[in-house]
Amino acid sequence: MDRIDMNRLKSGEVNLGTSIMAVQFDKGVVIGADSRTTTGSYIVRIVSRMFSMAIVANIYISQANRVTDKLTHVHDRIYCCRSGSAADTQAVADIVHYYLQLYTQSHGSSPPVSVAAGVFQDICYENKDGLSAGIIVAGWDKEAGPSVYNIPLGGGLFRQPWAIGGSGSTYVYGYCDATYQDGWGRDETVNFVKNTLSLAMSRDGSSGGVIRMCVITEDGVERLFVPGDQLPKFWEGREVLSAPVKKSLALAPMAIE
Amino acid sequence: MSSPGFNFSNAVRNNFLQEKGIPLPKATSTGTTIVGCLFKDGIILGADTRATEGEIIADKNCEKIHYITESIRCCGAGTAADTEFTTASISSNMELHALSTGRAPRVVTAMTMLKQYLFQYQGHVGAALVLGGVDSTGPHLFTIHPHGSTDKLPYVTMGSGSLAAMAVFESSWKPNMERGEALALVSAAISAGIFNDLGSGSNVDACVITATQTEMLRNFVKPNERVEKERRYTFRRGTTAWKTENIRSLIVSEDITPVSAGGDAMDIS
Amino acid sequence: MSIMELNGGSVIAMVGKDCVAIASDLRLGNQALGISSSFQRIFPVTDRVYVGLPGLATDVTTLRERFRYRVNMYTIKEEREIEPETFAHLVSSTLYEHRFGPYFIEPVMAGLSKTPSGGYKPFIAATDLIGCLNFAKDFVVAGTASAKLFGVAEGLWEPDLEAEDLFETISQTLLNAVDRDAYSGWGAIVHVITKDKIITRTLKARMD
Amino acid sequence: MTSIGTGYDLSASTYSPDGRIFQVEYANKAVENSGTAIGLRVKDGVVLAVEKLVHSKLLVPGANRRIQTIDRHIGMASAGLLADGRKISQLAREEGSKIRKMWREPLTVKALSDRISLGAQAYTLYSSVRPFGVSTIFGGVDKSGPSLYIVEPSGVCLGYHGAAVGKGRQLAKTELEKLKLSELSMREAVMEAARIIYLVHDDNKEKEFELEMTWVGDESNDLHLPVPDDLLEEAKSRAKAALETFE
Amino acid sequence: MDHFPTNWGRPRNDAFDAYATHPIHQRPYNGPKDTFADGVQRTQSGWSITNPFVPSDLVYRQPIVTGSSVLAIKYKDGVMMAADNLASYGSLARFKDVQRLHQVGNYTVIGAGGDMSDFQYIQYILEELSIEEISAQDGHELGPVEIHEYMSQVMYARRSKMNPLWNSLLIAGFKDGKRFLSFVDLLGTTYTASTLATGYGAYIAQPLLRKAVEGKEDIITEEEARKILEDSMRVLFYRDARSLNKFQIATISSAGVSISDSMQLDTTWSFAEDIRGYGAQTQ
Amino acid sequence: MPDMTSLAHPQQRAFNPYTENGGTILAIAGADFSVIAGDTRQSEGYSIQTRYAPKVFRLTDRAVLAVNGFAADGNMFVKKVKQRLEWYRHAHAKDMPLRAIARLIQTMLYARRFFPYYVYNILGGIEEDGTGAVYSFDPVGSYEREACRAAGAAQSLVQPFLDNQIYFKNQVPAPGTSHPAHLPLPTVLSIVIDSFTSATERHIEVGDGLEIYIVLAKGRTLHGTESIGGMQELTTTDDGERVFVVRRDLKKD
Repeated sequence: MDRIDMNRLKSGEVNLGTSIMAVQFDKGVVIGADSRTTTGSYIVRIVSRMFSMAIVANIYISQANRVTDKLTHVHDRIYCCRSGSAADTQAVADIVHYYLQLYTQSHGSSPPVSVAAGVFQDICYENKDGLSAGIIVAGWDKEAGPSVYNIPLGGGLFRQPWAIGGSGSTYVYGYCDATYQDGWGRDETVNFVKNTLSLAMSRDGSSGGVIRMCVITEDGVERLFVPGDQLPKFWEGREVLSAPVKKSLALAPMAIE
Repeated sequence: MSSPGFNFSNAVRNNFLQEKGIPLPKATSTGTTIVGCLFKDGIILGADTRATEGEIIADKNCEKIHYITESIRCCGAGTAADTEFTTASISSNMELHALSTGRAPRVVTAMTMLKQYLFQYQGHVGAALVLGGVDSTGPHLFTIHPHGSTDKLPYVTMGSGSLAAMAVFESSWKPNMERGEALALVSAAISAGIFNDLGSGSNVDACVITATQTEMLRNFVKPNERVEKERRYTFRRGTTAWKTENIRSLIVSEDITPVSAGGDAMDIS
Repeated sequence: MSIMELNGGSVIAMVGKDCVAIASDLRLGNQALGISSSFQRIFPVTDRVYVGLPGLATDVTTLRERFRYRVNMYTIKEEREIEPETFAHLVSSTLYEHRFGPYFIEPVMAGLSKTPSGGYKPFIAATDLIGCLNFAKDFVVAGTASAKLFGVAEGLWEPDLEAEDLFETISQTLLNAVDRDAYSGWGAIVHVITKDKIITRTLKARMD
Repeated sequence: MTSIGTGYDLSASTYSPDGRIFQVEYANKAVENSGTAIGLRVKDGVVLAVEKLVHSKLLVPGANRRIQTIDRHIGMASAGLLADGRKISQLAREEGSKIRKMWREPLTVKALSDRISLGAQAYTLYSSVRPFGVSTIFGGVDKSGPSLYIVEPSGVCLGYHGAAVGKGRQLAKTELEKLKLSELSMREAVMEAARIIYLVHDDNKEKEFELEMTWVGDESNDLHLPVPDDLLEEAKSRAKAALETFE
Repeated sequence: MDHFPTNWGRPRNDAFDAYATHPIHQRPYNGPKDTFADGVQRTQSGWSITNPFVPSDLVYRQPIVTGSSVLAIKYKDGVMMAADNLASYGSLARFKDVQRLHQVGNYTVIGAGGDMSDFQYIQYILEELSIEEISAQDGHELGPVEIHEYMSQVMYARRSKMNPLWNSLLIAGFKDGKRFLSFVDLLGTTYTASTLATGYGAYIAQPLLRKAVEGKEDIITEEEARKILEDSMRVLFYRDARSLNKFQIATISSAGVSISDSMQLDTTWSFAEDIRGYGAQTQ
Repeated sequence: MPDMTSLAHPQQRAFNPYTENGGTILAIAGADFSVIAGDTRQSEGYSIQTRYAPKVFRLTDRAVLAVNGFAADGNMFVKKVKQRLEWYRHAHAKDMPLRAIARLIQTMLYARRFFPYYVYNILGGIEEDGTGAVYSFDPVGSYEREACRAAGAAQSLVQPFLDNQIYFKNQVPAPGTSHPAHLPLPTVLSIVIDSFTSATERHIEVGDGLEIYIVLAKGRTLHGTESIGGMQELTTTDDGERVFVVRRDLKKD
């Protein structure tokens, strides 16, 4: 039987149908995310008393939160962007946060980003059957400087100069490939993140709201915020295309056949 | 985290019955509108008071704002028993936590306990909560979903009437409201649930939490009192025919029967 | 078919003036087939507290014994009779313990609780099968005829009924509700609890 | 008539030895017996006008309309057998519906006239049917601007700047030829059309008539609509005045 | 009814496709499958892949390109309706310049949520109906009551053929001094009220509309009505994941029908700037 | 609200042409009158579609039909019944008698045996002999004449109450007396109102408004209920049966 085991599904779970992103530049990393959280809600009812048949679960997509902060602090200079199940990614981030505190206490120094990413990967990989989490870890450390790690569903670990994730990312791979260049400074990178996220949010129904960004450098973490009504604008379609075209009324001599 | 020690001894039998196609009966659910909102001096929580079993109203005036600590309260939606026992257990743990640390407990502590507890049960404990309170770090408001995810927001709603209530917040909420204004807004949000969502109904409960005191406004608004019936329905005594009767008296009557009467005294000589 | 309908049965409890009543039908069935017309599902807990256990018959017996054990342990430990409120919570937590493998019972409790001044106050409560308590001020119902009981009780119940009037109202409510329920009926029993006596009557009912 | 008694006029499927189809010519006779219908294709639209002869005073005014609407933007005036005209209009509307379904665009007057003429021509081929006893003027505004066509019983379909069919067509044509049609506005055309209908009406032979007039073009927002009452009245009174000076 | 149209007729769960990135018609089919299905030749309008005895159009028909909510209210002088310009393809915001309010005749506007191709078909049959009515030249004109009756019969007939038009429609009009507002959906269910909303709007906008309008239908002015709709559209944009901040408003009154140009609303996000994390996080 | 019970249940696949729109209806026959009532809420799932959608319809001056179940089927069915009655009037120049309407409804319902109208019908009115009558139908046309009947979402709440109050079920009459065969109109009206307020208390799909139709036999009066609030006469002829409607508010939560 290739029927999906319905009981394994976590129905009604809060989902971060998301656009998230992290890009490294010479002095640090810029991470960014939209703020939309959606959830499937259920209305259960008996279809028909007469036929006393199935109970139907109807689902509609609601926004559980329109101003979510998906940029999660796990250490002073290490943040993660979360996509997937809100419950799973929050639990994972909380555990990693705990481990990094432990690391700091026992080593007497801050953990490098690679360590944080490693802990994330470990949890995601070892529990791949139970978790639905796509996480981007980014930050700055003394050893490697800025770095970005991508941990997609399944728990692989990939270091990248730029990483995008979540449902909205599928719409902007082309834009990123065409736009990204090595050697950018802070401002160009921030712009790149802002534009990419804005494009993803405008096409993906599961992404939207505001853009939150963090610039993480050796000096600190700078929070940036783009309100939902000030997102960069791109082509957004014509006004409305259903108005009829007015014909011209030139009176040509009638064709005689 | 201590667990209430669930007992799975019936699980095998029940699974067997279920596999035979016999569905489990429905538990009481609070098809509910619950809300919370931040205002100038603290937090206001709100809830309707209807509990349903399917389409039947099981309880017309139940309480959905649960006690966590004196200055932290929690509204529950979802499976009624789960919200009841989850909040009770966390309330108990918060009390113990307060006793062992000797400090007034914080809202984030309750939030963390709740989310970790719910995450542990992977959504099977069906409690959707709005947690609010004021502690030494100020007022805090959270929602906690059954799977254990949390949100931190200045105004929140949950339950089947959450959309109706959220519409009210989204169109009228503003920062730093006065107490009266905020209470009116919470009551309007709950009313939107009561009158537009069939799973919610009856009265508005509210709870105002500030740094100095917690005010539980039980049945703050009662817009749905039943009108007087057109007729009286008492029956003439003797209307019901019965077959046997057994009356057990609970009065322990003691009849003291004097054993020795008058001068007929026992010979003790 | 729901598991509640395997053996059938319904219970109702009502509040009167300084009294409470609890009533149940007497049917034990195997789905549509009637097995017994004298199946007791209301049990005394203390002198003034009764509990009704509609639902799966095997769980009726199990839970009755479980409650008896727990109430006895309570009495021994505390050296006093359990109050109805306390008993309600005992029932509730016993059922919630089995949250992920429940007993198929929806208990109904009725009793008189002692007030500090030495008087008695009516108390009724019901829980669902996983122990969610419902304290009502008028009436509580459970079992296969619960919807019917709700409908009739909502129409017939009035506040401050004397014991004998309460008997009539609860009896009429129960009889008419179970007459429209295929899984309840076959006789009925009513207990009216007042401060000084318990009146138990078996009713003349339809036996079809 | 020369054909009478020769037997060549019994069927539409039979030619006479000199190459004529008498049934078609008889159909034209039916047209000639009818009140005049004219159409003017002008700068910004088309005006249709009909001299509707009233057979009986018992008829309700406005009854038995001879100008019909085919589509939002196309009207039709017929001269000849009234019922045949109705059949033509029914076919024309179906044609409009088919075109809309198939091409998702409104039909053009030319396409419509062509299709109707094919139908009319088909009715000149078989012994079992009789040719349509109507000449039809189709007028409307489409993507090529105002158009005006006549479909005759023979199936001939021709486009015109000014069209006239029915009893008074000769005089009407003469009058139409005097006009610079492509420079007229619709309002001017209404006046001219009314004047022509009043002019060609023969008071001596016919008793009553009603002037039926519709237009389609800029003035009517490209909809085929009756000429507004006030304008119609004005046109009538001016037509009557012109008639007096003409005589 | 499930008011979210892409869910109609389809088992949908985010865990099948956690990010809803597959176009809907390509999503994995989870039902039972006929072992020999792949070996059977099929034409496009042939038979079900899984059950050779069921015509495929009855099994797989479902909305693909969909519009979300339509809102409408009665006010003092007539009726007002609003809908955004978005047509979604699953979660993809695919077309952002679609008009979902359609004028029929001189007195009526019909607004549609659900499948846009079905809505275009509805526009086509209403065009046919209008032309038939015009051609009759009988002095009658189609008003909102007639359009509503026609649409309810069409929708009910199609559901009875098990081949519904996957829409929920609002019909608003003003004729002979009377306001009219009604709802028709894919099942042929109809109802009227002084405020109506389809799609997600039924859950989130309807409570606002009811509160603002119920009992005040004869007092609310055109400006107030516009404000009520705009406020509801703003909330809808905030909370509906398939909505767009670009919409049109149709006004139907004794002055006739007017459908506005697309417009945009101011939105508030400032309170979100200080929010950090989801729990204990503060930086 | 996430409801965990949905996990175990099958999800909707193919197009389902039915839904349920809540609400409840009832009818009671008196000696020379008939009362037919229904609430006016139309709902689906947890949403109120409208607070006023009539479920009770005047067919003729002596017949009133209440329909409940799937609203689209119900409205369409009433439309068709009305059409058939109109045709009958054209053919016979009189209104169809009540028992004939009842049989007609059966035929029309059974004609759709394999794609039924998902509606519960209750027909109330006055028979040709002047007595009040109530006919109740199942969705495929099985029917029966009764003295009272409730149907719809809250049927199980209302019907046993009516058994008790109209049929005096389980009530022993006082010695030397017997229960009346028919109740007077004022009593019936108050029982109807109480039935609906009770159902509103305990059933989420019942509420908003109440419409009570009263059909009176020829020459009968309203038995002192003329002054009842919100009453309106709907009779179209002046020498036969009379039809009245009473509208009341119910709770809106």
